[in-house]
Amino acid sequence: MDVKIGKPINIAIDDLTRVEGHGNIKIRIENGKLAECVWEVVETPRFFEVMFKGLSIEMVPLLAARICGICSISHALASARAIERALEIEVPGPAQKARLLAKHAETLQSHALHLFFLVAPDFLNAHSVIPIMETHPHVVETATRIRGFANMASDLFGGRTTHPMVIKVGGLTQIPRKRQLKALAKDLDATIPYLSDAFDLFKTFTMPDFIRETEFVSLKGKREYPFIGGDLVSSDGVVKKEDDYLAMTNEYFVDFSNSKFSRLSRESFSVGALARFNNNYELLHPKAKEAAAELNLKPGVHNPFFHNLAQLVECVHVMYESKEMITALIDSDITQHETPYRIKRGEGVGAVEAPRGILYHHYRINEAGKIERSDCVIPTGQNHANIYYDLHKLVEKLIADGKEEEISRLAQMLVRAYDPCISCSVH
Amino acid sequence: MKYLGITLERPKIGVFGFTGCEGCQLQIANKEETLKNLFNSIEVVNFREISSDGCDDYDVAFVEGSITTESEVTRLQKIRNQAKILVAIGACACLGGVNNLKSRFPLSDVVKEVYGMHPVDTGPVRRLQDVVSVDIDLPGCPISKSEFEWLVRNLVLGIKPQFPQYPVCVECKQQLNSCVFDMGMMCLGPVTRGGCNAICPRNRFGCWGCRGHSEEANFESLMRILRERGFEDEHISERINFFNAFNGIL
Amino acid sequence: MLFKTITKENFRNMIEGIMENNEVIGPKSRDRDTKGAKIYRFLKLNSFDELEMDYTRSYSSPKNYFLPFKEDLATYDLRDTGWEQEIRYTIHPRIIVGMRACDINALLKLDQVMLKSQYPNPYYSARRRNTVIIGLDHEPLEDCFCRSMNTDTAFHGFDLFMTDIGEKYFVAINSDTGYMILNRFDSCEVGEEDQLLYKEVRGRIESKFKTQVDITIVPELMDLEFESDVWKRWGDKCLSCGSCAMVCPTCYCYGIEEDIDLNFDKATKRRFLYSCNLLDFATVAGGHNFRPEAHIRLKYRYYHQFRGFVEAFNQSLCVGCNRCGKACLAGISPKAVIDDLIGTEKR
Amino acid sequence: MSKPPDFNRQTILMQSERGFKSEIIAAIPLTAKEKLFHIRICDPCERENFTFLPGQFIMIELPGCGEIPISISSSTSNKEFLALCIRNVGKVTGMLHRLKAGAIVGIRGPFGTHFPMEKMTGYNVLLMAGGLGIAPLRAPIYWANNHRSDYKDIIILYGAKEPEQILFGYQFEEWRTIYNLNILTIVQKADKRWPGRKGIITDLFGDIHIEPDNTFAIVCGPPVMFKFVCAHLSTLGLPRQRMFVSLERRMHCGMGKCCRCNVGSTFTCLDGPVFDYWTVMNLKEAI
Ligand SMILES: Cc1cc2nc3c(=O)[nH]c(=O)nc-3n(C[C@H](O)[C@H](O)[C@H](O)COP(=O)(O)OP(=O)(O)OC[C@H]3O[C@@H](n4cnc5c(N)ncnc54)[C@H](O)[C@@H]3O)c2cc1C
Ligand code: SF4
Ligand code: SF4
Ligand code: SF4
Repeated sequence: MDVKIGKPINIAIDDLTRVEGHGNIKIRIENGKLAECVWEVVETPRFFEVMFKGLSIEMVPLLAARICGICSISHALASARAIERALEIEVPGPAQKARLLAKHAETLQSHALHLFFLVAPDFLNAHSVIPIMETHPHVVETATRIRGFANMASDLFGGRTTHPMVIKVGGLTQIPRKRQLKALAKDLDATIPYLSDAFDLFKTFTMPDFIRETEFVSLKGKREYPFIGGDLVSSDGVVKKEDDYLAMTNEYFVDFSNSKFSRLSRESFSVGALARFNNNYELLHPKAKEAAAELNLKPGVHNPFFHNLAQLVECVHVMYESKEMITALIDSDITQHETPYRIKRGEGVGAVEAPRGILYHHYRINEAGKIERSDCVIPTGQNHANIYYDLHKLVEKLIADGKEEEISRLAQMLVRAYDPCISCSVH
Repeated sequence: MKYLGITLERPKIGVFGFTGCEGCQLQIANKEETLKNLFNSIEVVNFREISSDGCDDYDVAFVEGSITTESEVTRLQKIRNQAKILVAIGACACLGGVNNLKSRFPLSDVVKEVYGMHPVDTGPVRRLQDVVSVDIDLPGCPISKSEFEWLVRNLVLGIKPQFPQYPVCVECKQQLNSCVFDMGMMCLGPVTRGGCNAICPRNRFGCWGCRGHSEEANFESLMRILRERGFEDEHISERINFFNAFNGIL
Repeated sequence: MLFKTITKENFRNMIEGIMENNEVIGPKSRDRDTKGAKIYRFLKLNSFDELEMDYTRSYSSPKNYFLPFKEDLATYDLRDTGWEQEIRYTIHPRIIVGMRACDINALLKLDQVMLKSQYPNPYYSARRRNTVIIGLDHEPLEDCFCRSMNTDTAFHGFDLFMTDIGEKYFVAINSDTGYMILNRFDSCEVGEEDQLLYKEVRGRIESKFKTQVDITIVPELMDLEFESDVWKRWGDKCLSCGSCAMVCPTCYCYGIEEDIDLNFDKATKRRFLYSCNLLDFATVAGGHNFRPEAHIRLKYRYYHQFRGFVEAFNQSLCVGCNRCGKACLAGISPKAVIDDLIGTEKR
Repeated sequence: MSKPPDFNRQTILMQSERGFKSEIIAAIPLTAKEKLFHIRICDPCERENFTFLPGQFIMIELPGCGEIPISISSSTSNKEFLALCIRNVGKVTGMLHRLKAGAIVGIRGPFGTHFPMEKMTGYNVLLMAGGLGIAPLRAPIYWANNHRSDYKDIIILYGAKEPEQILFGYQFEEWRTIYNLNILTIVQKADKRWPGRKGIITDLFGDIHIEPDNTFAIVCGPPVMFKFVCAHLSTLGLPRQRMFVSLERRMHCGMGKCCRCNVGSTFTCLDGPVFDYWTVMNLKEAI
């Protein structure tokens, strides 16, 4: 092998594009060796934990939603769940279903946005989706259809596509009427065929070849592929209760990031679609398993670029599962949509699988129904460390392979594969 | 594009985010059905959230988020100097938004609470207009895509957009909603700028004032009404200050 | 006028029969207020069971089925320097069930403006002609003052008008369409007993009016008390939110807006119902506002209802349903304002 | 009160909702803010049938932009085109100012009442305008010229803010000499180059002789002007019913439906914009 003592390479990507929020990649290679490689989170913090302080519990889901413009439904759900657990109340069955449907709508919305608008341009040699509208109109049409359904569903179950107001402590402000559900089911039926177009597209993309052994953390499903609440599990065998999330996240500070880092059994761990897929593959909808097979995706994947494919498989899962749930709702009595509650002192944790991974909200309520303390642990926050170590390994590998010219592009793609939601992580 | 014989220019636009949730930027990319037409009538030259193409030659800047650090001030001033028209989008940019809730506590306590001894750069929450001059406020949390498109159409035609001066109630009644007051809930609709089609009351949820106050809103009367209906001041104040839309009323 | 009776069972068949091929609008409820009472609105019915014949008062009047809150007046295809305009007034036939006498009288008042004036409104006219109205009597609520406004009974302006006489409805027929509809389903001639029952019900209804508003000298008072501080007092409460006009069965002020699509090749001219209580109702070029203050706008609404319309048509525009009074959070109701103006309310 | 010309039902629908496609054939800048538009109804037949009386207005529409009321300021006998003098104040007027000859706009009308020129036969006519108020006066001026022998003395008093804002100044000489009218102008503010009078319009009363028993007055301008001018005229002994003013209100339909122009119990678009001053005095909040 030629030993190249090349020029020093300095890669500084300020404000990485096509991700949510502000983050920088800095890579310095000197004498053919990696001298510096950081994933800098420069987003300005908003201090949500302070903002919650002293607020009435009824405002919490509303404020929590504003943590993130993409996964606002997850934040609303996690916070509502935390409060409900603190008050020790159960949400009525139909409302639980409707909440999960809202969750699914968001997953679909978010995954499709990421896959088609943020990721696909990398594989189609474009800067953004705008030229793709001309060059690959069917890609955009597929995205439009899938997201169109997702938007309709979140309008229906959340009140609007971003920052839902329907999700409230105790349940929902209202539940869609059967006529609306039927219309939604019809739209879903018309949308499902577009999935195969999406698959045809992604089958033509080759994910970069890169593996780093990783610990994956997610909710642990019992009978269903998990999205809202339950035990926590890691692929290294750690299992914990929802309330014990701090033992799962172990946040710490690093000096180049405004977001905290996390670790569990190893230096870092990963959450998100791939983690859910790896940890709960058996519980996927049969159609989703078929889809995974089509992509040659099996549980135990340790290539972070495969996050993208796991997202696609989850799209299949949520669409088929939504279909079944909508049908079930139409066939059942759905008048009950909220549980009345009495304010009391308490403390609760809510864990929810946001599109980008497991999300925790934790509140302590005083007897007047005001928030005393709050804590939110964001999926991207948990991923930062993993991104950081992945980047190191990726750059080292590319140097070893003599592919320095690829570093910038692949480094960006790697970060993007995690679909980071940076402003959310620096909430 | 031509309109009655006048050639219409496609304005070059840039979209920028400051301290906020990026939900407003997302709305612009959302509802793809009209995206193609949207990009036919404007030229997006800088939109980090969806595009890697970035240049600084824009006429119209859409700016999301509030301003909380000095480096943001400098960045915003640069944008202001470049843009012919600067549009503040969303409650954070127009009003300070929910970010302002942190201002209830001293800044040093705020940092200590979340970051301990870890140093972070932060400052008081400012609206865009506290820092630079703003030409248009596009309200909402988040903004609505249809209103954004309406604004774009106005910009392309070269018309100064006229936002509703009336409160949310007008549109709420037009949706045939039951007034949430009748159902025992609080609502800021009577003093909040309309234009959102009363989306919250439509979902059986009182308005929280995300669009800022309506022109010449009658706060005294509303306060009387709220108190008469048994809402406590503490509760009212929480609601009124949520989006920082009604400074100084309670 | 012709009268018949129809059993409740047959009435159901009738509505279901109509529903098969037509859009049927009727009172429906979804929400309940804090006291547990239902809140009704006029909406499209998908089945007979959704129709609530014992409804009290709809929150908003069915006016919007004749004067929609928003309505496209014309569309344009724009090209180069010019355009082609398209106007359509075609409207599908529609049946409204359960309209009250006051609401029917409200339509008659709107007819004066929209049909019988110098420039008839073709959009309204199309809707009015293609709507079959089936009215329904009810016992007055606490605050109904239609009696005072002389609108508690309807003698025309509907196709069928029904009064619940127990097992059956007593039906007044006022149009050929109404006659044909009724004839297609089993109806009976009016028997002696029916007539007695009808008289009894009418009598009961009439005896139950509690609220009275004396409007005999109100038109004059509107001028005489134009500068009165009564207006200021009520105006200070007014939220200028336009709710009163939106729910009112007769308020018809509107505005026009034009819009263009993102491709700049199609345009629409749209009418939207407005309210004279809204701040910018009377602003003109140069920013001058003829009615800049809430109390002046509030006064104007009353002025138009109780004075201007009287001058033009010899009747008040108000029909006494008190929807605006109910909808107004600040508690401004015609009864209270007029009493105050006359001086009967304790100051 | 005079009614606008009668149409049969068909034309009412046509005119009230559909309007006429019309071409801008000229857009002539008058001052920094005002332009004079010559607009020709496209269809020759419709053009031929379009008649109006002095003081009436039309609704002019730019599809997709908006529709606004504008007084007609051309001669009733001009069958070629309508002249509209429009000040750029906002959305529609601003867009109009950008349009070039050849653009097609829509017009509906004519609407409203007119100055009762027929009643003035045998009288002196005093026309008074402030600023843009001269726009609706051009039609009566042309009318008076066309029927010059019907009227005795015709005097125009015109007040503007500054000399640069005087509208139609280029026509004054023609009006004076050929039309045989007396026209006096006054401006509020001017530098030395202005040879004429400085002051407000009522100052001009000293320069003319008014025979109260023998005169009709027409007053157009901002509402404050009505008050002063009409009060002054009545102290001179002119009956209020012989003074005519044109009111401005917000209008969306021109047909007495939108209520935006409602003053008291009267619709400015149907019963106005031209009112005699006695009526105006009896209208609540008219001025
Ligand atoms: C009978 C009549 C005759 C008129 N004749 C002339 C004329 O000859 N020449 C001329 O330049 N102007 C005339 N005007 C005034 C003209 O109608 C307004 O300048 C025009 O409507 C402003 O429209 P815009 O879209 O440019 O303004 P906008 O951008 O809509 O708004 C600017 C201002 O105009 C007001 N406005 C909006 N719509 C109307 C409306 N329909 N009527 C009145 N004010 C409105 C708004 O409240 C705002 O304060 C006349 C008005 C009336 C009622
Ligand atoms: S205004 Fe609301 S949606 Fe927009 S950025 Fe701020 S929090 Fe997000
Ligand atoms: S719900 Fe709110 S916005 Fe709607 S009418 Fe009532 S007060 Fe107004
Ligand atoms: S109803 Fe109120 S809170 Fe809701 S979107 Fe409208 S203005 Fe915002």
